[in-house]
Amino acid sequence: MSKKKLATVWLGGCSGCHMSLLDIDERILDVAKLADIVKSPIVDGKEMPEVDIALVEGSITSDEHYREILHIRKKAKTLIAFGDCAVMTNVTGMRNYFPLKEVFDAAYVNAVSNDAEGQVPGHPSLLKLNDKVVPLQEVVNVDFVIPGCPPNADTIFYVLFEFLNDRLPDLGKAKKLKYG
Amino acid sequence: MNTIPIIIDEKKLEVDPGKTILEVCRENEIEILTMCHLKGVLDIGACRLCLVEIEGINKLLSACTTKVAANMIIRTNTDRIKKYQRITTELFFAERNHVCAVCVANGKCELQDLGYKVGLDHIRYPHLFPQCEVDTSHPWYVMDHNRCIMCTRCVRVCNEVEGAHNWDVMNRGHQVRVISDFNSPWGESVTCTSCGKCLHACPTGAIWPKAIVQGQLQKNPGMINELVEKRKMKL
Amino acid sequence: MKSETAVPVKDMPKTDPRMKLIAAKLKKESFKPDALIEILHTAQNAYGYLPKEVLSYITKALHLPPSRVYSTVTFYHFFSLKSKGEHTCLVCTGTACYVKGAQAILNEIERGLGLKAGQVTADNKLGVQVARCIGACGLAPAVVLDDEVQAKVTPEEIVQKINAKIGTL
Amino acid sequence: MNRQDLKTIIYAEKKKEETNKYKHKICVCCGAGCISSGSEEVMKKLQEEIKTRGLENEVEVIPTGCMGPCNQGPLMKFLPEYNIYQKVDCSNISAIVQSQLIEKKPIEDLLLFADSREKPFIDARDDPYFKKQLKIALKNCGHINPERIEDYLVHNGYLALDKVLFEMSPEEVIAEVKQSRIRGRGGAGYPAGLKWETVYKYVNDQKYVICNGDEGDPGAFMDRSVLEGNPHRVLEGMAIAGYAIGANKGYAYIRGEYPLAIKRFELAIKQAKKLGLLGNNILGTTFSFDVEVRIGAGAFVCGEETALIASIEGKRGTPRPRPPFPAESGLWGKPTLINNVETFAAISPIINNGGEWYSEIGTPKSAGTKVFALAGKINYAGLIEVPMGTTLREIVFDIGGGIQNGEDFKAAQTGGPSGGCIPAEHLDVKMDYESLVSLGSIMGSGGLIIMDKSSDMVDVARFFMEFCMDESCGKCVPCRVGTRMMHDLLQKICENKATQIDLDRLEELAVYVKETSLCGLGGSAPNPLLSTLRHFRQEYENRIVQHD
Repeated sequence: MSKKKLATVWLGGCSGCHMSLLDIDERILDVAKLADIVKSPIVDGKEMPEVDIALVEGSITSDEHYREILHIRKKAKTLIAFGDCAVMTNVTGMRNYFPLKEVFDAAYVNAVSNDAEGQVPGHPSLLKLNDKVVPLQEVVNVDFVIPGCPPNADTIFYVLFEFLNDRLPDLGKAKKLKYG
Repeated sequence: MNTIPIIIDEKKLEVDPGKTILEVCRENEIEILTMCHLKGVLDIGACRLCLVEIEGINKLLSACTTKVAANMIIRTNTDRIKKYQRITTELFFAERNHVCAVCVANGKCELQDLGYKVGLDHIRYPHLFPQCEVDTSHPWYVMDHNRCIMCTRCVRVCNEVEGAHNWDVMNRGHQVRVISDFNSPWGESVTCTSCGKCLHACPTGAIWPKAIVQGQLQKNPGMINELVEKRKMKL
Repeated sequence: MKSETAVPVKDMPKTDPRMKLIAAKLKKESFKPDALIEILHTAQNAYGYLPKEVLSYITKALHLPPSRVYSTVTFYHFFSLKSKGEHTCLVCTGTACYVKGAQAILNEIERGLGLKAGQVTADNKLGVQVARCIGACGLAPAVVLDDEVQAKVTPEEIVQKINAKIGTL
Repeated sequence: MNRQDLKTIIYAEKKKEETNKYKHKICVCCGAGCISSGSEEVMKKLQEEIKTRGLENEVEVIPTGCMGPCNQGPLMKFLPEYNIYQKVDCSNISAIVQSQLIEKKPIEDLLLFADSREKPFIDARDDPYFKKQLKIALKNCGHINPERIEDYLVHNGYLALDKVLFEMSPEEVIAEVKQSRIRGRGGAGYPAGLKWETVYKYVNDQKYVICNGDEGDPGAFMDRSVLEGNPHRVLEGMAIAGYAIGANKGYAYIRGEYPLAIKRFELAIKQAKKLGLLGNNILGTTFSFDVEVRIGAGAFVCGEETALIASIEGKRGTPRPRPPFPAESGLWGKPTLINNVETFAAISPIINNGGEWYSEIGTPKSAGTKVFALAGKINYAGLIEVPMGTTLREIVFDIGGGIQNGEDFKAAQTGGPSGGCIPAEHLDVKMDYESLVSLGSIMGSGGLIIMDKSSDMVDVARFFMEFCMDESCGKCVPCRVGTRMMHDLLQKICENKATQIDLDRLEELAVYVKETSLCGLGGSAPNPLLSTLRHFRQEYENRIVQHD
């Protein structure tokens, strides 16, 4: 069996899911036997090559994320929404209860740490925030989801290991469902 | 008392008439999922999780409000019921802003447990993201409407057990909210006795005591029924 | 959320004839709690809406919990907690009116007055509301302007009539 | 008043009618529709005209309830000639009076349907609009002054009540109603006789009769017209029901949107009480029955019987799970009979003419007649009553005069927000309970909205879903959240932004909400969606976009 290609991506999230991924500790060696991690915040790969599995952390919050997730979808055979933010927007989505302008003002104008000149940054090279944060499945088809904030290292390993062995994991049956 | 024969999930049972299907199932360790049911207060059949199939009746009936009758053949775990339970759970999550990661009830939440039980890994419907208030005006307690699932257990406990009727429901449809008095801040209520029963009745992290942080909530919904039973015994 | 402190019953303006109407109705219904909706109808008709003071008066008179009264008031469309305006314009959006273009009428009114259904103009002259069916389907599309049914109206006509109302009065 | 007094009054009134000094009777329609078109003005002007011409001893002018073709109003009917004038306004009254009463010939150009038929019918009864109809519930609407109990008495009013009180036992009344096979006209079509019997069988010292006049369906105004046109008929039906089931108290729950109906019904109660036809010891018997009006406050869900009961009790109108049914535990926990206005209106003819007579009208499974409120893109909108089993085609084309501006018929919407749309290929469907259900619609209370090609069926479904979403009481999850979700998805389809996945989810949700909702509102909320999906799926699919 040839080695599979694995990517992990960090979109609108806190990177906690990636921290949890690192928590699989020495079991990363078991993963490494079956797959090469070709792109990830934790490895030095710039381009997104064709991969078998992509773990995507975080939700879609900006135009850049939107383009990225469409690209990932094209490149990945199996796209896994990784963590609560990717699955149901979670903390990232908490700005959805307010109009975007209020959110900006709260952060850049009215925050106590801002002085009188505080203003909303508007440089064209910055990414543009979407009005609403959405989970991955509202933009692309998602093949599997791992909820949790963050998901347990055990759960992550279980899912990866099953996929790398061409089996479909079942979180409900494995009693590994967890939100928050 | 004479018992009557019924069949639940192919299991033959002899039960007391006058009991609800839910009571019978709980006594016989047949799992029925519920959210709005709370032992000790009246059942209203609102969450629709406890729906069961009864042979000869083409409608699904709520186990908490339907009494057993002789020779009833009841099914609690068909594929159809399981599918509907999942959709109901999804709708609960999508309706308000349930962010488990920052919730005091994380790990001790009946809604989370429900999600695990029905095997819910994601919500297929778009979240509604309503703007909800967090009422912190009460000196000891907080009411967070973001986490409220409108089970109205607090309303019923306050009305039926405490007798204060501080809580009720305003508006209708998807705009319903639990309110205190004339929709005024909880801290200014003239009816609330600050007894704290609603905290224990609440299945989620919507009502909680101040000065605790994520995951520290201790709830004891069973105490409501204990209280009711003790009163009956005039203890 | 603002605090709404209730005015004690004894401080209610006794001379207000509208309060007398409510008091008479309360008496007629022998202060029975189940007459709540009937009494709210009387109050709504007398005031055009349900002011906070009136609500707390009724609440006390019927010995009901405040939240119970508030929940009932907000459940029914007939009752309003805010003034509906001196004049009212009620656009029927029942099925027959919908089929015959009620939405265009409503859009035109909303655009012309710069408000949305359910709101009142800044000077409180006119309130615009929608009804789910006024039962005058044979006359669709219908608009009720100050209790007068305007049958088979066009957007232009109704805007004209509204202008005549707010302008001349 | 005792039995003899009633007979005496009826006899005297009939005698008066026979030996009437008046040669002519002019009925001016004062139904809500015609009033909105200005019939009260017309009435006033007409009376003045009669006076100036010195005809007041020859001509009697009376206001009546709805005559039917509401969009042709104001309507004015000359008896005994049966000439009906349409769209009467103050300017042509003088000419009509001159021609009709002095020259003794009608002005054909002003007669009913003169502007749309090649030649109007002089005697309106010959017009297919009336010929195809059979009026039982609406019998006296448009003939009598609803504000005078004597007018009703002349037309054998309260004779049915007299008959049951003196000649029939409650069991016999119930048997008669059962034999008539009349089904509840509120929508679900539950056999009325069976309902009466169930309530009758529960032993309790206090029972109630409730008349459901909370006609919340947009596009329906049958109950309104019956209450406005012949309130005594409903009152009599309620009293008979009270006698049959053993209740001494009735409530009529009438929509707040119908002030005229409320006014006339309250007046009717007052008049009946004065004559001893209501109140204690009716007609000198031991039977007492009192009726009180409760005014609805604008909530569609209150048409659901358990919600209506909660509303009468002065609470939020939220339904509760059934069983127990109101027949066992209803108003204040007592056995309660709830029927629709139209059902009660049909009771006295059933008693007078016998259940067998009624059961022979209509179809084997749906007996009797049904009142429909015809509206939308139809030429003659208004109120009609036809035997059950009349085809939709007959209603739309023979009675309704076809589609406006000669357009093609696209769909008919029955049953309001709980019903569905019937497409053109099913124009020959018989209008009865079962046939409509088999097409994914329901009879409902009788709203019948006709649509032409200008109606976009996806938007129609969205319109009704918005209605149900707003009117959901918010108690149970499927209806509270499910209707909102379905509405949002329909909105997305309307905006051409939805994908096939959205459509699949929408269908799944629809079935879910239908099967799991607590009450009938939620249970039927997906009907417009499901029926348009069934008959007009292409319109949905045309709007689906591909996922990129």
